Amino acid sequence: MHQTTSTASHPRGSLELVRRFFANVPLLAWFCGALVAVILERAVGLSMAQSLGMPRIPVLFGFLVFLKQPALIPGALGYVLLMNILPICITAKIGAPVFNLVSRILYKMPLVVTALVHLAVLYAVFHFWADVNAYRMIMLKMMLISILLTLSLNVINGYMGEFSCSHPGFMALGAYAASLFTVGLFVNDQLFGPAMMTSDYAVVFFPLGLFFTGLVSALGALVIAIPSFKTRGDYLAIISLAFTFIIKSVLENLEFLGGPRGLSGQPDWSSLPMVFIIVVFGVWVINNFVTSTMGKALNAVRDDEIAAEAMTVDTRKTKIIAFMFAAFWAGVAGGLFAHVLRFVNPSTFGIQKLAEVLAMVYFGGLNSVYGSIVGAVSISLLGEALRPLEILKWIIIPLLLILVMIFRPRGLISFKEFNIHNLLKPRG
Amino acid sequence: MPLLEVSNMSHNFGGLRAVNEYNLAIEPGQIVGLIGPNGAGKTTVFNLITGIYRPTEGRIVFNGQDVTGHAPNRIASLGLARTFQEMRLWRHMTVLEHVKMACYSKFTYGLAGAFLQTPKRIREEAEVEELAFASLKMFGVEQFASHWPTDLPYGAARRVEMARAAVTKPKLLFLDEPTVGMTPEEMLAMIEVVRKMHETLKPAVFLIEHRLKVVSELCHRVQTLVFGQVIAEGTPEEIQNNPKVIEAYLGEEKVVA
Amino acid sequence: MNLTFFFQNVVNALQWGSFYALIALGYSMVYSILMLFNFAHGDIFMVGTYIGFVLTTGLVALSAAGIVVLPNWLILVLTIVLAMLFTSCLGMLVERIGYRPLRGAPRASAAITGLMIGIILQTTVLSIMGAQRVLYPSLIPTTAYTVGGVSVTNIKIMIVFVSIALMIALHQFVQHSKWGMAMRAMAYDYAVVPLMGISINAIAALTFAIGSALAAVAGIMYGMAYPILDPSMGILFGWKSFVAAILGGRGSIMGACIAGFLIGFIEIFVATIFPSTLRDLIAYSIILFILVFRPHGLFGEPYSARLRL
Amino acid sequence: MLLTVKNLRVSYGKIKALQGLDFTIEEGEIVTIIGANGAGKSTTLRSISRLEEVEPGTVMTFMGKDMLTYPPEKVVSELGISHVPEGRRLFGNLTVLENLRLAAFARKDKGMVGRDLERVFAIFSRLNERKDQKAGTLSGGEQQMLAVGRAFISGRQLMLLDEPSMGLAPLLMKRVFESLEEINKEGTTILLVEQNARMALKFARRAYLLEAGRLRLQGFCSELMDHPEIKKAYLGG
Amino acid sequence: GEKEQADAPKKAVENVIKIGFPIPLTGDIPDVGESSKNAAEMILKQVNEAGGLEVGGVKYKLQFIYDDNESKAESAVAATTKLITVDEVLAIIGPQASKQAVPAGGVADNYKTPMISPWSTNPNATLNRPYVFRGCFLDPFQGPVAANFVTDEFGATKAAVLYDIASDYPKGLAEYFKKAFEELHGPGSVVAFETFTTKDVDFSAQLTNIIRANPDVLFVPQYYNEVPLIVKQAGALGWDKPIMGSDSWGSGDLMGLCGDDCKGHFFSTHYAAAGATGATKDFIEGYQAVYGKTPDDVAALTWDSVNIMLQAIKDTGGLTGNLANDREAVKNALGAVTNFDGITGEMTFTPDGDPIKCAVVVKIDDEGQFSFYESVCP
Ligand SMILES: Nc1ncnc2c1ncn2[C@@H]1O[C@H](COP(=O)(O)OP(=O)(O)OP(=O)(O)O)[C@@H](O)[C@H]1O
Ligand SMILES: Nc1ncnc2c1ncn2[C@@H]1O[C@H](COP(=O)(O)OP(=O)(O)OP(=O)(O)O)[C@@H](O)[C@H]1O
Ligand SMILES: [Mg+2]
Ligand SMILES: [Mg+2]
Repeated sequence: MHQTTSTASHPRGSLELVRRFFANVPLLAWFCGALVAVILERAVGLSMAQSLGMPRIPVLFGFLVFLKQPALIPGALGYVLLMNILPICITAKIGAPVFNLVSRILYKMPLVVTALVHLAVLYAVFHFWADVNAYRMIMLKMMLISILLTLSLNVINGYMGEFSCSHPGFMALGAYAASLFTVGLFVNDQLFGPAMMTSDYAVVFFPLGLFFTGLVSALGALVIAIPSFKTRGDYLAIISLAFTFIIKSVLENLEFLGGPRGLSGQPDWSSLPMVFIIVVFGVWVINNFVTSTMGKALNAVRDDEIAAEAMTVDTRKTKIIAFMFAAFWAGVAGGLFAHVLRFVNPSTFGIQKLAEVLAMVYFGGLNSVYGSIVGAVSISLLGEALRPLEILKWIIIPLLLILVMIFRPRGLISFKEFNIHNLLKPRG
Repeated sequence: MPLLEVSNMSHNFGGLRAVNEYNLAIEPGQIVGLIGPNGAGKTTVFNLITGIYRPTEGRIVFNGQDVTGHAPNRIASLGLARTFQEMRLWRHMTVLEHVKMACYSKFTYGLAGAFLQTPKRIREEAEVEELAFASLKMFGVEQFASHWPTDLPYGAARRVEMARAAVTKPKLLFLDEPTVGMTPEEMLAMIEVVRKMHETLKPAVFLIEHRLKVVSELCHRVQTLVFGQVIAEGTPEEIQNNPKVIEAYLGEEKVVA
Repeated sequence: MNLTFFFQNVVNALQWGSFYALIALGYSMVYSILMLFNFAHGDIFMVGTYIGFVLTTGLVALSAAGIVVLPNWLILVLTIVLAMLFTSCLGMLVERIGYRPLRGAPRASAAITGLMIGIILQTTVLSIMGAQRVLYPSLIPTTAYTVGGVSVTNIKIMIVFVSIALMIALHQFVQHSKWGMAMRAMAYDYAVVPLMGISINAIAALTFAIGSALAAVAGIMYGMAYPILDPSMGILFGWKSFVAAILGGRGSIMGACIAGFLIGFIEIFVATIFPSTLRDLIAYSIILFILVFRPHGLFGEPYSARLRL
Repeated sequence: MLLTVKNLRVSYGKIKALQGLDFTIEEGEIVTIIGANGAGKSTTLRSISRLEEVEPGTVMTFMGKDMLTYPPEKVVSELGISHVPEGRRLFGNLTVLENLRLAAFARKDKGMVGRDLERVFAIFSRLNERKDQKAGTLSGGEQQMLAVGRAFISGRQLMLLDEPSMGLAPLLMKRVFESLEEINKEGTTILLVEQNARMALKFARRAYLLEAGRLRLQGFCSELMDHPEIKKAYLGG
Repeated sequence: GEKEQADAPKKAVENVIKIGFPIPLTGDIPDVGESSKNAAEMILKQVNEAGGLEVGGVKYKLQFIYDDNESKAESAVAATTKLITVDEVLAIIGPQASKQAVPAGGVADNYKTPMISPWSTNPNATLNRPYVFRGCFLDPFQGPVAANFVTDEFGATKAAVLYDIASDYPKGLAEYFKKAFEELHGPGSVVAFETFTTKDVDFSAQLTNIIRANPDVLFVPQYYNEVPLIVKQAGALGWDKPIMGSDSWGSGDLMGLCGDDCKGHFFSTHYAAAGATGATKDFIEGYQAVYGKTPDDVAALTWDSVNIMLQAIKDTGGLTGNLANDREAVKNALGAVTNFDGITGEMTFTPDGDPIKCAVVVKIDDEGQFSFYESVCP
């Protein structure tokens, strides 16, 4: 017993050293460091890659290279070190005093301003990173969308503690509703005829459309919310599973939506800024909700419904709001998803999708906004990075998840609140 | 007019008549005790009045309003708070959040406030937080505000439960065996806590206890329930000397402490 | 609807439902005792089928080569016994590796683990057997009998009979044997089971062994009725038996079995009466409605946990 | 010595619940461990039942056998140590009778089980009336009787009782203690954990006082009863 | 060896043609991916062993990059994007199933990269996408072929159809068959139009309905792995009339899975394996020799699609090394291919990128061989 603790303390010790070394680095510095790194990559990435023996910039932090061309591993590692890790760390550490100063000034301003500045830098990082390659772009969009999806499922499965299997259904509702809106109104298309409106104002219409899309999903959520008054747990899981299958079957039967063939021809409106803004807004709203007492009522209902009722919590209202709210964002995510793929069909929204979101939620951590972000990002990155392994990937990812479940049954980062103030504050 | 009036309430579990023709009237500010052997139906009476079970027969009027068969949260928002025999704290909420949660019906910021950081929400959350702290202080557990209930000592957890019930300044407070599992010392402290709370907030209290010491120290009036039926009602002294009570509950020799 | 046609569909539904019932039995066994969603069950069933396939093919080949000449019925019996054995070992292994470390964890975590174990099993079979389908060798020649216009095969009769017999046997076991009693106790509160002198690990392993052995039987029956196997065939059955086990009611083995048959009947009759495109839509709507109006399943007990005393 | 415990240490993560207890129990004795909430009383019982992993250095022998080599179920079935856990922990989905039957799961002497069942029903006649009711729907007091009855059947060498008086009405409490006395007379050694120190001290022969995971006092009950510290903190003045 | 490898890519950069295959190696239809890969690997080996592909007098080594699309639309999009923008392939072969081919086609068209989906029948895959082609004939052609055949051959006036509603290909084909048959015999002549869902294994309810409707023939446009179950179950329920299938029956595995039950039935397809001659025969034999089984329709169509793509590359007359120009040239060359002589028939692309090719009707004879019965050309 003593031995294990002493061996375990060694890596923790060095990690602790690293942590302490960077203790005075505020978030802004990290973001700016990343910005420097991506800009540097744009400027000299290609020549750097070539001088390290690679034909082009490694897109996924070298992962694809590691798995496909072992001979290039040293090059890829060197690239990641020189182009990603070092610029970030050096900028962050050296610039820390300056960034702390800026942070301090920002911190005195209203939170909105501070947050917007950080987000703007973050967006710039994303933009430059993804701009290098279209593959990065599509991955990034998918990743952002899965954050929204995961977080919305976490509202039900984590915060309210139900095992809901209805998310593919909500997502399908959103994906189809949004497609119907854009394809029907803005696109010349065989199914719905010529465009009724011009797409000049996509920036306005698309978010608006997504809002209605979300409402459609939210209405669909009533099918599950109402039975949830009387039943919980396993039975509700089945009700929600049935919901998913019903939605899928309805879509297969609706000829005017393309039936099993699906619907294509969505305009290319899920641009990076659009996805970024909507996802950030969604995360902000969900975070607001779960930190309010009204949102905490979900936890109360989960942990002890009787006690919640006895403490004046309106459990029915709480459940309805939770389901509709989660469905709303799942629907929005579905709408974005449909416009990234520019194609939807019913079989996308089946058991496989369910397993995927469930994995993201439980991997990342229940009852935690952080957790959902970590879960969505790591599972989608892993899924993409391990693609070259083909079948082996489907052993590695499940094994990883099993290990996480065994050692952290509630996920990597569970029951941890997202504290914006703490995050944005200067550190020295 | 009594604050709470229960008339002819009965309840069956399947074939078992757990509560039979039960009557009760509590005046504002009064402390009423309910004693009786295990399985007499005391907790069931609580659950019936607070709306967790719906009575098979009978009528419950609280604060002039018929609440028979109403949902628990509606009854609670009218000003009836309670604690539970086995503590029912929420596992993954901090102590402060527990107490804030009990003010759920006080929030008026609506969905807009829940989703967006409206000024109204920020103000209301802050107000309630203050209330919550005050309540925690009254029960002497404010130092645990950011703890999770699983980290609390037993006595503190019981007090948190009471702080949670009392934060809304209820008109009527139900306490189900507040001193169960306590050492005599802790029990005495608890009696003081309840007394102090009663002096400040002046709620009516309805209290289940097995410890006669608690009952006789606190209660103005005591009911004895046996097999779902009230067999005696009166002041603590009367009850302790009532032969029926002695036979069914106390045992032949008097147990005082 | 004319009568022959109706009875033909009843026969069809009985056979189809008996698979749901059989697989739901094994699922429900684990589910109602360890209270965990064993999402790997469908894939254990799949592995059971493949084990049956390998055994039968092997034994038939041995026979054909004249090394050990066995009559077909003996091959069948041997296959069943050995497949049950191997599959229950697999089940116990899954329990040991995937679920035992998660005993104290939330049930949903175990569900995720199950899901992942399922994927691993599937991937493993896929990489061993290859992507192409395999044909389950037929040991008993299918004979079709026609009774009053209704066509029944010997295999159908056998399957229905086996599943009903297993259901009764299992129900008796769980309700009346001391092992069954221990299992039910474990379902309620596993942590104090050792205080009764009962080993938790033994009961959990036994539960998985029985559940998986049932899956093997189901797999072999399946192979005989629908002889084309592919590694992903377990998914659908896994989820359907999940539905059946819960529709039947928490903790009710009988309920799971009956719900399995019910789902079979719903699917067959919906496909018969309505345009078959609407089958899933209507079938799942019916299931949804049943659960809305019987929130605790067909035979489940209402939440007694509503009030802890 | 029936049970000898030396240097018992248990911790939950960082919390050191027990920090080196030494105590003994003689055959046929009634011994009680008293102490405030969270002192570690339940933990002590749980480690005797092997439900809690003890830290290295702990020695526990029962009738000369090293207990640490036994898994929890064998402690019951082979050593005959039964345990009435805190909070009763009945199998709520089983009937009263099934709960009792289950307690006999690993017993070798099947013939005697019937007699013991009758004995339980004789001691707690209330249980006899509710034989086929699900244990989960019994009232608190009824549940406590069943829990004691269950332990009575599962092991008869040493019975560990964790706060049997919790939530019991005075009359019933007396009834339960009377029956425990009877059980003890029939040869079962009893280790009782109680918060109700007055009751416990009256009932037991010897007592240990536990405070924050350490033994504070020990001795015969008759002496401890007059100990000023105990009087003040545990007997209510 | 390591040093060589590290140097290799640089030197070879000019002399390699890369083609990307976003195919389903895991997920719902791994067998489809496997067949595609098998066929592609055969070509790769052949061409590279012969020193490479000669384009405009220069020999190019072929490099095929397979990326798993997991049978998911979103993965197909990601994989195709990766192949085009990261691996910088010249052209794409795949994805196979429509639910991946439709969105992936969008990507290919966006990046102006020629793509052939060997197996997708959904019109949307190629519609208004000049860079996207397909290798198989479309439902509007095959449906009437089957309808005409059953009318002429069996004198059928009433037909039944059983198909998978959740799958693109069977559904389209079933509908076109129905349309064609009802044009011939009047509305209502398709007396039973029954469906099931992907992965179903029990068809007894549908077959009972079909048998009750008493049609003359049953049309089953399903995959070879579902056909045996359907045929066997139909037999057990007393069906003894002919069953007509589609090109998706055409796999060597069919008989292995179906045994005697499938003998005597017919299906329309691209080529008849029994008695095949020339290139077709070579392909079948070569495939059998390497993989130990007869190729299925996916393999055959992939084979043709790759070859037609290589043909188009050759037809460009020379690659410039500028990827965008080369892709454009290949696309133009693909559109200009006429009467390409593939093993699945002669192919010419319509302006939409769909092939015009002939179909054959094959009978499964008593030896279990797919023997030529008749040929139908558009
Ligand atoms: N949900 C239920 N279903 C069936 N019977 C129940 C249920 N809840 C309680 N009972 C029965 O009703 C009777 C009264 O129980 P109750 O919990 O009200 O007793 P109590 O007076 O609070 O006892 P204690 O002091 O032991 O807590 C008991 O006999 C109990 O078995
Ligand atoms: N499962 C556990 N995890 C973490 N800490 C625990 C656990 N169980 C007990 N503890 C801690 O160990 C200490 C001793 O607990 P124990 O339950 O043995 O006390 P006790 O004397 O029986 O108290 P009570 O009178 O409340 O039953 C306490 O501080 C408690 O918080
Ligand atoms: Mg009670
Ligand atoms: Mg204790």
